Amino acid sequence: MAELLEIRDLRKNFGALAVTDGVSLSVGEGELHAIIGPNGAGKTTLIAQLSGQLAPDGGQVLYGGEDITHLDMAARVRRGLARSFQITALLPGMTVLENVALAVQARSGSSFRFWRDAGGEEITNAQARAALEEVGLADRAAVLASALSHGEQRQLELAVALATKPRLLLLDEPLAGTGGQEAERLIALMQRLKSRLTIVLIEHDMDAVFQLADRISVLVYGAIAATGTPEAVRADPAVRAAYLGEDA
Amino acid sequence: MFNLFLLQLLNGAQFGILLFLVAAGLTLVFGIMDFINLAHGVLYMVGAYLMATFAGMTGNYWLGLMLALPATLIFGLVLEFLVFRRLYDRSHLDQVLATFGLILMLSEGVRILWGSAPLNVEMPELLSGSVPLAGPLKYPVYRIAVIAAGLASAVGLWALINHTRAGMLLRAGASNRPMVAALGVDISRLFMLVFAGGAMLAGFAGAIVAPILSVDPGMGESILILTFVVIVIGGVGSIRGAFLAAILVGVVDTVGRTFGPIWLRMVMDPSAAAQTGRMLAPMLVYLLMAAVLFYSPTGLFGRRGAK
Amino acid sequence: MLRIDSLEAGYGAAQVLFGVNLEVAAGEVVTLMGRNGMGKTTTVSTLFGLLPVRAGRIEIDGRDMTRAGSHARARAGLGLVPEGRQVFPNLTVEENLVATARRGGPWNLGAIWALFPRLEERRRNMGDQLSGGEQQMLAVGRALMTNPRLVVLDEATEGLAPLIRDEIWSCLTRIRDEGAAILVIDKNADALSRFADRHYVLEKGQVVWTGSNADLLADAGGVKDRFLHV
Amino acid sequence: MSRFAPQIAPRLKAALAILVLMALVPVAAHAIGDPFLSVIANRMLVFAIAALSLDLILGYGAMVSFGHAAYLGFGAYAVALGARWGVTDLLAQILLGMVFSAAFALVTGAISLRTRGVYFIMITLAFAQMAYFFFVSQGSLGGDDGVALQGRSTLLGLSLDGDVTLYYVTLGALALVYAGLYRLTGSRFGRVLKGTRENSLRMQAMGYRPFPYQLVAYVIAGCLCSVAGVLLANLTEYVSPAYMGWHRSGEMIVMLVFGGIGTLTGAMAGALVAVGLEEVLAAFSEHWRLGFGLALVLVVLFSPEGLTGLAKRLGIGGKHG
Amino acid sequence: ETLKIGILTTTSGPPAVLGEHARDGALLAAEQLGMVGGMETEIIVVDAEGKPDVAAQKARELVERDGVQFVIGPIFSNVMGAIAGPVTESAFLLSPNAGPSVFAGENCHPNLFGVAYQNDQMPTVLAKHMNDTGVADAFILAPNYQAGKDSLNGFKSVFEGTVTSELYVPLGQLDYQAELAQIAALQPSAVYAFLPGGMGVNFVKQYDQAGLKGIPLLTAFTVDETTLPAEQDAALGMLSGVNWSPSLDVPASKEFVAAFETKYDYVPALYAAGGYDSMMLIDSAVKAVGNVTDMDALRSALEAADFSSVRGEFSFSSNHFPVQNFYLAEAVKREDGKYATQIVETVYEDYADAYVDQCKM
Ligand SMILES: Nc1ncnc2c1ncn2[C@@H]1O[C@H](COP(=O)(O)OP(=O)(O)OP(=O)(O)O)[C@@H](O)[C@H]1O
Ligand SMILES: Nc1ncnc2c1ncn2[C@@H]1O[C@H](COP(=O)(O)OP(=O)(O)OP(=O)(O)O)[C@@H](O)[C@H]1O
Ligand SMILES: [Mg+2]
Ligand SMILES: [Mg+2]
Repeated sequence: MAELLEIRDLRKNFGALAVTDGVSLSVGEGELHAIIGPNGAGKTTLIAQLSGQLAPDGGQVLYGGEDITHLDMAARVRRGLARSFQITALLPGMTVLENVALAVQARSGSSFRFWRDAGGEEITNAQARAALEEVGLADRAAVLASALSHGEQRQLELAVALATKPRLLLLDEPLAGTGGQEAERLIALMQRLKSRLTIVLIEHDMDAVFQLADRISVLVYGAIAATGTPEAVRADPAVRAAYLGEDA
Repeated sequence: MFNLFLLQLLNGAQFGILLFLVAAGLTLVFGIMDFINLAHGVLYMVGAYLMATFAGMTGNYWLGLMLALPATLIFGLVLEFLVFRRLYDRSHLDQVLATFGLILMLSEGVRILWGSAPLNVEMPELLSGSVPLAGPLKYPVYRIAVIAAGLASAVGLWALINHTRAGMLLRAGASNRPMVAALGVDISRLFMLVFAGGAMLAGFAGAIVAPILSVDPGMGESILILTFVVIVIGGVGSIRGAFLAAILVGVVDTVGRTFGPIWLRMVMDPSAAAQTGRMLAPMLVYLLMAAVLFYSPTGLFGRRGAK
Repeated sequence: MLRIDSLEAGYGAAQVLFGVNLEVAAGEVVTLMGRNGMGKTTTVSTLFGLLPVRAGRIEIDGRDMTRAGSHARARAGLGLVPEGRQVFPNLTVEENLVATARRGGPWNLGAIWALFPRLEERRRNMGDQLSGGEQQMLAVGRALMTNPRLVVLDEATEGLAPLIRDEIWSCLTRIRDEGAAILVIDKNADALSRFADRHYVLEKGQVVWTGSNADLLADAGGVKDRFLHV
Repeated sequence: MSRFAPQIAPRLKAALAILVLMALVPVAAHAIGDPFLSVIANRMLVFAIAALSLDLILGYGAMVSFGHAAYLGFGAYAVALGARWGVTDLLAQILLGMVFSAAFALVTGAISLRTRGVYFIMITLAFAQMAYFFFVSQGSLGGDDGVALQGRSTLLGLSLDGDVTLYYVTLGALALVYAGLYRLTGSRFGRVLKGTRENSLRMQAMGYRPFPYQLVAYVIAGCLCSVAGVLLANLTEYVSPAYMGWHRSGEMIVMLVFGGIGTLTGAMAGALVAVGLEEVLAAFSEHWRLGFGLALVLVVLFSPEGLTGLAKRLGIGGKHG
Repeated sequence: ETLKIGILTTTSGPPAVLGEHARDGALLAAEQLGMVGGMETEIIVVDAEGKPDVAAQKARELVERDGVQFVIGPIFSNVMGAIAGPVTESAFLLSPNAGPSVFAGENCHPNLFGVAYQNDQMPTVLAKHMNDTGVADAFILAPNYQAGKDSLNGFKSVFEGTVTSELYVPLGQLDYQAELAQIAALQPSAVYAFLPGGMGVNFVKQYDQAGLKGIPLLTAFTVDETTLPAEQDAALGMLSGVNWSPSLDVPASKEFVAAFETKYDYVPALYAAGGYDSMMLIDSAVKAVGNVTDMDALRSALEAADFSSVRGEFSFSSNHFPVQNFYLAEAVKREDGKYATQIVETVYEDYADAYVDQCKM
């Protein structure tokens, strides 16, 4: 398996707190790599550094062999690296379709077009609808994003990430706030996506993690405590004590 | 020369404290409650006019002050009841529009009631002397009282905001009012009281400066922008920031105005220096603000990610 | 202690609740279930006065609270862990906890620190400088600090690590044992069925099923399939 | 063609109705024997252009500029300087004004865009005040007193001395600006701008760099506002720094919010009504500010989206006002 | 045929007080006259709002729509620039206050009359007084705008002593501690200041409070009946240059002041006198001509200035700006407790401004 993402000794401090404390990790092309760990372990912060939202204090991020440590978010997205947010970040005053269409637009030609009606771009809209279809929000396309229920917003969050046509998808708790049927649907979606692209998945829903992940890394206090197959990680007593609890 | 420079530094600082005194009510309402109140200037003006009226009526400064303060408080309560409480949850722009409307109404109201000519407020006997200061310059005792009032409001506000539960609730309410209410706090009442308190502080400032500044229908507008500048340079929501910014503005304005032309003359010929100096002097405060925000986009002590 | 009667509410032109009936007795754990967008959060918001009641009635301890202000309802004994955390970003962790705290029960700072040691480590952090899960803990802690007699938790375990989630469940059991009532909304139906007394299922703004825990476990009427798809 | 066409059309219709109505003003004014009405209405049109330009950044880009009047001033001074340099053609002066404005907006915008929210409000104010004081200190341009123009500009040889001619030229400019902004806000660029208004972080995570879009919008808004300045100078035949003080910037925001931000028709209507209302009230009483202020307060309290909201409630202008 | 007169001054917003004086003065004259110029009279009062563009439009409205033959106004020189053009095209503009030098010089206009004074004259009055009393050195300051610069330049053109320091303060400045410190440090023989409106009030009060009254403060447009209600005792004894003061010993003036105070209950300042005289001037011209259509005749009649001015002797130079006496006035508290300026000395007699030669008309 060729490595698509390689993290070398990444470091980030907030004041005295080492949130990312020398993380090294590699994710192969096509792999679904889950990152789990206690709350506040630094998972989201790690994603933020991979996506370019935060600048690391030290270390390197390689993507497809290229050093992207100092690229900004937009440049990384253009290289096919997309993320979803744990704390929902949408465009509340725009419709669900527009939310996704904007993501499509970002990857299809220049946005410095001042005259033609963007709402009428059929190709863009079609791609956006396809992404909505995948997450199960197609019938909500014309609703304002702010009028979605929390769970629906979580679904939209994923649709937007998908619409940027990523090669590497960084998902920060995509299942949080969705339950029952919707959760199953999203798990099935990730199962399908697995064959098409590489995914780094942060999730506290252990059923989903063990079902989906090829490999799992456990992050504790900013450092990788264990990496391995789902079975190995589940069996690791340290992981059980620090994170899973007894009944997992 | 050096003595004069020190003296001007002091003058700048005292002007800064005076600015802070006027801005104090606004730090509460704008800085903490996150409400853009353009009408702060007219509240300040109303305070001064009430002071002029009551002091004139009673013939006594202190009695006038004792009457003017509750009067501005009541005025603040009435305004809050009629207008402001409907605006807390609205956008900044709605607040701008409404308070702009209030400026027009209140300043016209003041003109109708009191006329356009400036009014006088007699200084109290107790504070009217002056103390000798460097050389022939005497320093008015009243100004020392103004400085004391400014410092007192700074300390008082700082303690209120950072070290009382009311302060916490205010900050919490500014970011998410419904949530505070849902946790069992009558945030509307708190906001009402604090708003009225802010109005009273504005009125207090107006009443205090009335004996040294002109009480006229333009007094609120001329200082309005400066008070916002002070708060923004300091960083919205920071009392400490507002206080330091006020002093900074006072010093830069005063020292730049008096020494700018001299310094410019060192680098260019006198007539060009005079010309440039004259152009730059009124810009100083704005240059300062632009520079601060350039290097620190949320002011000196503003919170990262804050609005 | 709580009775909701034919409650109707909505946003702007859109009505969301169409006559919700719900009751919670003292010392009882009740769940509100339903798929995304069925009106669970809307019910909670209306209960707390964050949305106006369009029709129907809300009673707390037999007192009509339909038109009361949010704070009055909370003071009547309701505590809220809102959906989406909604911690105060510009307050420190500790300030978040004490700002709205009320005495008169077992919960104080020490008890919260004991429940969530992680929060104590971060006590000087601002609310928005917390991880998602830490914010969630803070939201739970903040509600507990008001020492409520009825705790309403809207997706309170979202984003929490399994261990912490278990902590919260056992904590809720403790609260219940101390005599408080609980109304809980959670995606984690299995955990709920472990300690809840009764359940309500919402579908399109109406209660379509209600029953005891035993009914749910026995899946009387195929609730899970029909309304929850689990 | 567009999915959103049915929603947008009523808004466009309302705008067309307004423009047609305004086109009839000189005719009506003549009919009722009060040709001066068109001079008053001309001022309304000028500020409608200014308000529209501000709406692009404020309404669509959430960049609340408290210094927009500076561009009104640049336009006006372009006329004064143009006339001095022998450039009397309106189009050339507009070009000149746009060059000044673009240069100023590019530099100050790039700096201002480092900040957000109220900080942005205040830094734009700072730059506009610097521009204001710059012109106040220019003795050769009359400084604070301003300069009277020798006459109005010409448009491709056509004299604009006639009030009605100038009126229709202004109306034409307004229509063009409206049409341009209408297309722009519906275009890809406009969508990105709106997206940045809603959530800049989200836009970055989609692959956009907000800065260039915001800056370009800022420059465009400045340039368009300078057109209003050029026309204002022609209308008053006088140019003064008073056109660019913070009061003016504030009034422009007020007009816009009064009409309802984020909809072009609202911006246009806001300026027209606000300027017209001032005119009417001032004719009644020297205390007109009382009434004007009251009108503003009432609109905010009872119609959250300004006139647009009012129109919506009365069922005019469709869902999106 | 009716006589139509527009009064266009800023009567709203913060700086309204000067405009109100001028307006009230003009209206008082009209009321006393009943029929101004012996004709049916219509007076239209409009507010310039202090905004040049608004004023320009209002001016055109007056002239083009209402068809006024005369406009009395404005107060502020930036408004003057905006309305001079539109008004003088077809009507006469009579300024009760503002008179920037360009309008007395190169931009003088046959239809424009500066009824009050030319701005630069006032500072020269004080400079001459200083020369006369042997003041060797003076500290001068003014706000940083056109009128301020003109004022200080006017002063310097006449003052024979040395100017120890020439300061420009930002317009609208509130606190003068820094300037007062410099004055105290330099100990000049006298101070000249031009600080109109609220600035003047602040400066005068603070000057007094800093204990600097030992150094004579001579001002123009800084201590007058519009600011004295606020300055009160702080200004007592301060000297200013005036072309008229309520104390002027001229019968017409005495009558005017008495009538004015009865009607409006405040002491008129020289702006009120300017407004009053403007109306009286119109009256005289229209009476002389007998109609309002013959512009040339009206112009000649205006130039003749054949009316009883509250200033006594009064005539126009060829540039339509006055030739009149200028006085030194002291701020006093009158017996009725009100504050006013009182003439102490005539500084110039029949003084014309310096721009006459530049005016070609
Ligand atoms: N602010 C809003 N404006 C308009 N409609 C809204 C708003 N919030 C929610 N809705 C709508 O109300 C309905 C119910 O939403 P609610 O949030 O109560 O659902 P929920 O049951 O809590 O769902 P979830 O499990 O996803 O949180 C949804 O259809 C949603 O689209
Ligand atoms: N801006 C900040 N300043 C200071 N500390 C911060 C800041 N942002 C995050 N932290 C701290 O860094 C730690 C890691 O946060 P992060 O969001 O990465 O955790 P996480 O692993 O994603 O947790 P969760 O599972 O709860 O989402 C937390 O303890 C948090 O309090
Ligand atoms: Mg996280
Ligand atoms: Mg919900």
